[in-house]
Amino acid sequence: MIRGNNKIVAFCCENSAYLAADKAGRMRLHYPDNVRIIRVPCVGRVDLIHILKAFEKGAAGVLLIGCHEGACQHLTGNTRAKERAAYARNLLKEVGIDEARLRMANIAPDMAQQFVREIEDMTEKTKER
Amino acid sequence: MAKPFREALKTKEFVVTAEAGPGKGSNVAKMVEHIELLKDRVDGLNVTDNQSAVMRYPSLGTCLLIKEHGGEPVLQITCRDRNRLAIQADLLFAYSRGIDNVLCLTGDSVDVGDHKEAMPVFDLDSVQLIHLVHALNSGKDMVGNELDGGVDFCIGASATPSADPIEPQLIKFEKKLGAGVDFIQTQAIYDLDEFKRFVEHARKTDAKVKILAGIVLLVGAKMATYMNENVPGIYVPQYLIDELAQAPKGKGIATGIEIAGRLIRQIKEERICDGVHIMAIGREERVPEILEAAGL
Amino acid sequence: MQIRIGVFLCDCGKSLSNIDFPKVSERAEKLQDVVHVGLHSNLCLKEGIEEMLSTIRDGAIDRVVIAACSPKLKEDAFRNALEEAGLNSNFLSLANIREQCSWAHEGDVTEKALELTAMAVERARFLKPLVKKDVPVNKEVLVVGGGFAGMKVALDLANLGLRTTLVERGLALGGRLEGFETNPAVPINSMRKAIEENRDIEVLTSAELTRGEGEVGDFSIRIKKGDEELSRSFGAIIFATGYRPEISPGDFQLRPGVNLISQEKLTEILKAPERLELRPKTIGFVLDVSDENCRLPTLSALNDALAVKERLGSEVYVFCKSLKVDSEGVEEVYREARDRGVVFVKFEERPRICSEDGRVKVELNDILLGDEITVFCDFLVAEERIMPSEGTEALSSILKMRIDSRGFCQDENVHLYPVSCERKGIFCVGACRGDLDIARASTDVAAAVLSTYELLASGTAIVEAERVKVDPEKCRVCLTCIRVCPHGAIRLVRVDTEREVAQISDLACEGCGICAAICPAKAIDFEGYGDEQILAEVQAIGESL
Amino acid sequence: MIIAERKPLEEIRGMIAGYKKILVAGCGTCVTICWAGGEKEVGILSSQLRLASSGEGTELSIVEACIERQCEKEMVEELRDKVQDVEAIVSMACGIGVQTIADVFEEKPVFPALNTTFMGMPEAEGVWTEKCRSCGDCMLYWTGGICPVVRCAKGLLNGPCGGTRKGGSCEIDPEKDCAWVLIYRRLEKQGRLDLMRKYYEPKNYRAVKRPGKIEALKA
Amino acid sequence: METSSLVIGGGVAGVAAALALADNGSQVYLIETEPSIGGWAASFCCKATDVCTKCSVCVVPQKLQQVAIHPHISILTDSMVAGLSGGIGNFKVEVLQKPQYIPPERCIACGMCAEVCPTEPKAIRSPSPEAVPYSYVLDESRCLRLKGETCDLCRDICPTNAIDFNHEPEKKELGVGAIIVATGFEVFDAREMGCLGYGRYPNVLTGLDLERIFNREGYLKLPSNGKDPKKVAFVQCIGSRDESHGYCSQVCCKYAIRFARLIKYQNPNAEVTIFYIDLQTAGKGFAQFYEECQKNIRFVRGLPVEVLGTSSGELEVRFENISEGTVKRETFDVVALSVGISPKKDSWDLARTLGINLGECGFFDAKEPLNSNETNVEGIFLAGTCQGPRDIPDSIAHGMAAAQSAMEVLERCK
Repeated sequence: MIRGNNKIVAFCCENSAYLAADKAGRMRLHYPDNVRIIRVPCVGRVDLIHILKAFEKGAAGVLLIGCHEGACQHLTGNTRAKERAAYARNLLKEVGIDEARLRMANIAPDMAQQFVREIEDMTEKTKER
Repeated sequence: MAKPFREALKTKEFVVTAEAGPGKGSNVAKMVEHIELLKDRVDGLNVTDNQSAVMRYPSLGTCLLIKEHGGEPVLQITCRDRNRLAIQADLLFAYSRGIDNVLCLTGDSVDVGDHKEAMPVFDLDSVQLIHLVHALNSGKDMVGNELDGGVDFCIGASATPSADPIEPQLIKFEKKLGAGVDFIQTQAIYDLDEFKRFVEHARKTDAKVKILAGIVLLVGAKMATYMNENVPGIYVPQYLIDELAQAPKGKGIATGIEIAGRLIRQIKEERICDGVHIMAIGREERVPEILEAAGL
Repeated sequence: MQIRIGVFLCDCGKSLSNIDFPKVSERAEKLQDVVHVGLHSNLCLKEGIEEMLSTIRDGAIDRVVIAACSPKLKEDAFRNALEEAGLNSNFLSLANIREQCSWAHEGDVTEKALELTAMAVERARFLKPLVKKDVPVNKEVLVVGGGFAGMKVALDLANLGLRTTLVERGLALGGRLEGFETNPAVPINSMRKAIEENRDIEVLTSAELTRGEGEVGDFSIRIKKGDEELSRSFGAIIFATGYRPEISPGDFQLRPGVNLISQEKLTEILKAPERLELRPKTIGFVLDVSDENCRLPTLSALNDALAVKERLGSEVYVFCKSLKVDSEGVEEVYREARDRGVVFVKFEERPRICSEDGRVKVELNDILLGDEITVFCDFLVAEERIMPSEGTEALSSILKMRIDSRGFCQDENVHLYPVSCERKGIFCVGACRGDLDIARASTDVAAAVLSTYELLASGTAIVEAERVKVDPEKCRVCLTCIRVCPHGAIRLVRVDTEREVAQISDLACEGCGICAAICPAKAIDFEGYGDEQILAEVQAIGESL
Repeated sequence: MIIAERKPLEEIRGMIAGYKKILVAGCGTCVTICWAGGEKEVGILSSQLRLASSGEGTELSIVEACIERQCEKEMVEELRDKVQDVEAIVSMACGIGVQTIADVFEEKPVFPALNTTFMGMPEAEGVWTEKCRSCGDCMLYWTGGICPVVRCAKGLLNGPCGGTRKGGSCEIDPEKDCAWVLIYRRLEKQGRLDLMRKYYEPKNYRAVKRPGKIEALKA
Repeated sequence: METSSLVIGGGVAGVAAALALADNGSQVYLIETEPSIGGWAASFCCKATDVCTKCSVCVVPQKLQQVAIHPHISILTDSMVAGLSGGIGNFKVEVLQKPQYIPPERCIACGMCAEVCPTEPKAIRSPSPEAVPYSYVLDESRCLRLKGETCDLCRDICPTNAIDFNHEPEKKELGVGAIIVATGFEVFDAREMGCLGYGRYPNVLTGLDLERIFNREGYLKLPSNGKDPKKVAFVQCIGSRDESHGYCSQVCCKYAIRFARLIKYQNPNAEVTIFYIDLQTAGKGFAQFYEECQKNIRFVRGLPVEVLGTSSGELEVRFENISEGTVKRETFDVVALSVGISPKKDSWDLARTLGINLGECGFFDAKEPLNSNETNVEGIFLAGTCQGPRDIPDSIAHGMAAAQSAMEVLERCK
């Protein structure tokens, strides 16, 4: 039996979301501390198994956060991630996990506020578990 | 007692056949009505074989009914449901009961019917089927075994004059003519100029073959547009659709009947081909009106 | 061989008061393979790094975990420090406990700080060394397109001592500039001459690319010249294929004929006005009918309008929707034109244009007057729609590079601007990548030239060898990675005599990891972001410590 | 290449219901290439199974493995040690691999995780289409290299049926091209339309005796 | 002969130039008058909706990062060029650096100094989140100690002993082979157009204000009451294409349209209107975007003559609708003035120091239209908006181009 925890795993593209997170810190925009950011070179790097394993570890939610469509330095990384997230949601549905617990978001380096909002939304969503 | 269809093909200068679509179930009363209604007014009653892959009362059975009521049946056989053994057997049986007109078809795919999971047979295709009938006519089965008691079928095939692209269709059509058929029954036609071109083409390959133009009764603008969008090989020109659309409520079918009549009359007067095959899908009872409208 | 991890915690001058560092370090000591935990206050400063090095140097530590401020600040400094200490610079794993922990949350975040550190430690356990190595690069450069931009590229590269091959589809160099007689004089002839005289520039006219393989530093290209096909290899490629002007008669309700003339035609007329039997009284220019979002037609229209005024003295009308003045000096030209009496008429609905007794009748609603006006022109100069030049698509598919939504070279991605494309070592300059005026084009050229020089000048490039690597044993040769790599950095190579497998070019790889994520055989490892490394971090999450 | 796709998780869980220790075995050849049963997919399925069972509190321990080819007895042998200590095997190979494993490890129940669908090729990234039905009587030489047996919904040999839709798509699926229209266009391009005019006898559907067997008595 | 180079100005163009030169092996001095590099663009915001709208702002932080850690680039903040001697190949540049009370290389940005600073507002400013270098700044005018009072709170608490009040202005002499001028621009001061109410009404903003609001807050709320804007007007060509600015600023139409789109995206019921003379919608990738925008953004030809506050706190805009040839009044709750790019006022001094020419518009003068990097002084090159209006990609390109010209010089020096 997998021990549940209330952690939110956020895979963050180091060119955008990761910078937004840093900025949020620098602006002292306080957000829930249950988020664990894993830095990736491009959100297109995140593989299905990474997402599934996060849930195996009992994560409450998983976020893939990359650049906006059309702004990926690797052109297709974020759109692939989007498709992958959609596919992963089906895999989760198959095992009876609420798809809402996995979300793909697009955030630019300066969007600290939006980053915080994403984290808060996901925390809200996953509270009633 | 109607004149044999093959006689009519030879002697009459304008042959008229009508389509009879069997129903789902063993109750044949309605079918009998239609037979009685039409048997003496047309040269042949042409029975569909699980039309559009929807399971129905068999073509063969219906042909027997027609015979019993003194009509002249044309047996449609498709390659969808039977392999080469079953088809030959059915043909032998049919002939033994005096059913000697056969229309050789490929058959609609099971995917469009009501038994989508069925195994689509298509052991033969329509051209091969025609060859098969010829084999039987020559007293042998298709692998060359002698038959005890042969058959002599009047063979028909279908054609789609308004297919797009037309070239591959024409090639297949030529193959059918090449295999040797007594009559051609076309998919519904509305654009006569296009149809004329088709007939000319057919004549080039086979001067003698009798061509019956398919006439599908339009019951309204909706049906027409639906067919244009969904039924392959049928094209109803816009002006006809408009004509139907203008018809007062409930009068759509009347307009349809008038259109059908008009087409038939024109085909007859201009001697475009040797006759027509009327398909009043599900409205067989209206066929007489069409005939009147056509002045037949 | 037992891994020995050293954990270095930095409390940022004791300012991160919501983290209980003694607690963190005490618990960190219990983490697997951790042999040292040090508490520091200014790791990011020289002395801080020195402290750390003194611990590392004694060889007791072979993996370094630093829990401090954002990696974006000091990661490189730390890596260099590791090198100094004789450790491979990749044996570093960072935990961002300042920006993304202490500063980001209210209240005590000791637990989170600890967990972040644990994640970094777990990750560190799977780190492998990365070696830097030199790879040779071919110093020859291929320039495609012999117009102004292409010629300038070749000349500038030659100045910097790089040899170029200039491939031009047409019969001669010069491109569209021939037509630009009335535009800011471009020293086209002197450029042509300079190229002819330059031994470092090989010119291939009436030649075209037929095939292209390889990556930056080593492109092998087939060039068809006449009926012979040359095979060459280059270190970099620069596209300067320009644009194609197109008049679409549909945009003007009459066929191009005597009255509706192209810009080229007008240029002819202006070159030899005396040939006209009678001077045109009125000449009109119409803009924004075929493409409202284009600069070049406006530029040429303005210059031509002035030339007409000067040489033919005709009345000149310019009909347009929004005059495109957002290029250097255009506003000035516009003002000059108005001073010289050129009439600018603005419309909302495109004008109605027709022929009437041998002249062009232009009817439109002049929004400045606010009502309908009719102008008769002896000539109406048609606007030319700016299109990608012929074969742009074919060319870009030969080199596996994207085109933009209008068919020009270079994907619409700000990270590629100004002159890069998604494939390293391929550059697009001037009008081949969109509607660029000549000033912008020459800026492009300079930018591309310098980028090329940077890539090739030394003849070698330093790369981190096999950071992203295909395991030839596991590769099933499904070609998936080759198809998905956005940078065209992967190709099939023969490993042992017969078998072919995918191989990633260290130089062309931009390290996105898309291939590693998609490989169905899990044959691709990405040092630093490998599956086991990412999963190690995931595994550490929520572990009660 | 053999193309397959994974069964719905529910079905797979139904098969292994009751077993506490299973081996999930991938195959490194065709099904890896068509993204159905390679190492990556083994990981995904195993993870899903663990999540599902933990979700309902049942215990399940999974051994993961992926071998070169499951259709070779010798290669399947590699799994023996792993097989020893599991109760059942979930094979992520094509039907051939599943049966090979079943033959080699007769004592253990073997469950298929994939549906073997057809022989095909990649049409685009992640898209595979059927191209051959191994009829044992190849006719591609006169159909311009386009197989009507597979690509015509009715497997017709003498030209298109009357069902061809406007523009030449198939009666059963407007998205699909009519194989015979394709054949026509290609032969026309090659100037070999005479091949299409020829009459072709009914096909010999017993060209290969089923189940097929070939004894190559060479070497 | 010198192979090192000087870049004056740490904005986008200067940074691009510095990177290009440094990547090619030249030792680069990047001097910046402000305490941190990045220029205007560093404080701008991403204008993506659900998709990228190609404003290019996101490329800036990365370039700053690269500059900050580049081994061949030394950044001198708070610095300016005081004198120049020598010539191409071996310039001697005199650089004057303001006192570094808190030297960036010693500041770890822990922020304790600001916490203890007794003055209000604080004499020690925390760096903006984007700041590079990311270090605290001491404001001479506010610092008690520098005013002669006795206060050592910050110095005493600083864990790295970074703070030194006795720091003096520093003169450095740099020897460089080539110089790139990238001093950038000044944003037109909308107050000069009093009739439009900027500075008078809180809800009259400039493009620059919007950039900063979105950069910090992420969302646009009415400055007056924090509510969502319902009716937004953009006014184009503020400080462009007029008597005193005989040029098009090139950036305003695009940023206005992008902002309009972004506002629409964030609250779809907002009505957005753009008042313009000629819309500048050319440029790679902009056409389709503009088409899209026309669907839900109102474009009105004609510029407002006056903006007046109404009693209800709204803004009444009086404008001539040229297309309809009428003068209209319409009320909005936000009016955004699309301010343009103006030449720097102090360009004169630098021009004199370096001996380069200014054009009539007040930007540095390029020698010839086809090489807008060259100045009248050999070895000194221009990059970015100090030479004329440019957007971010064009500035980067221009910076790289300047670097290329400089590189040719340095190569010759080798």
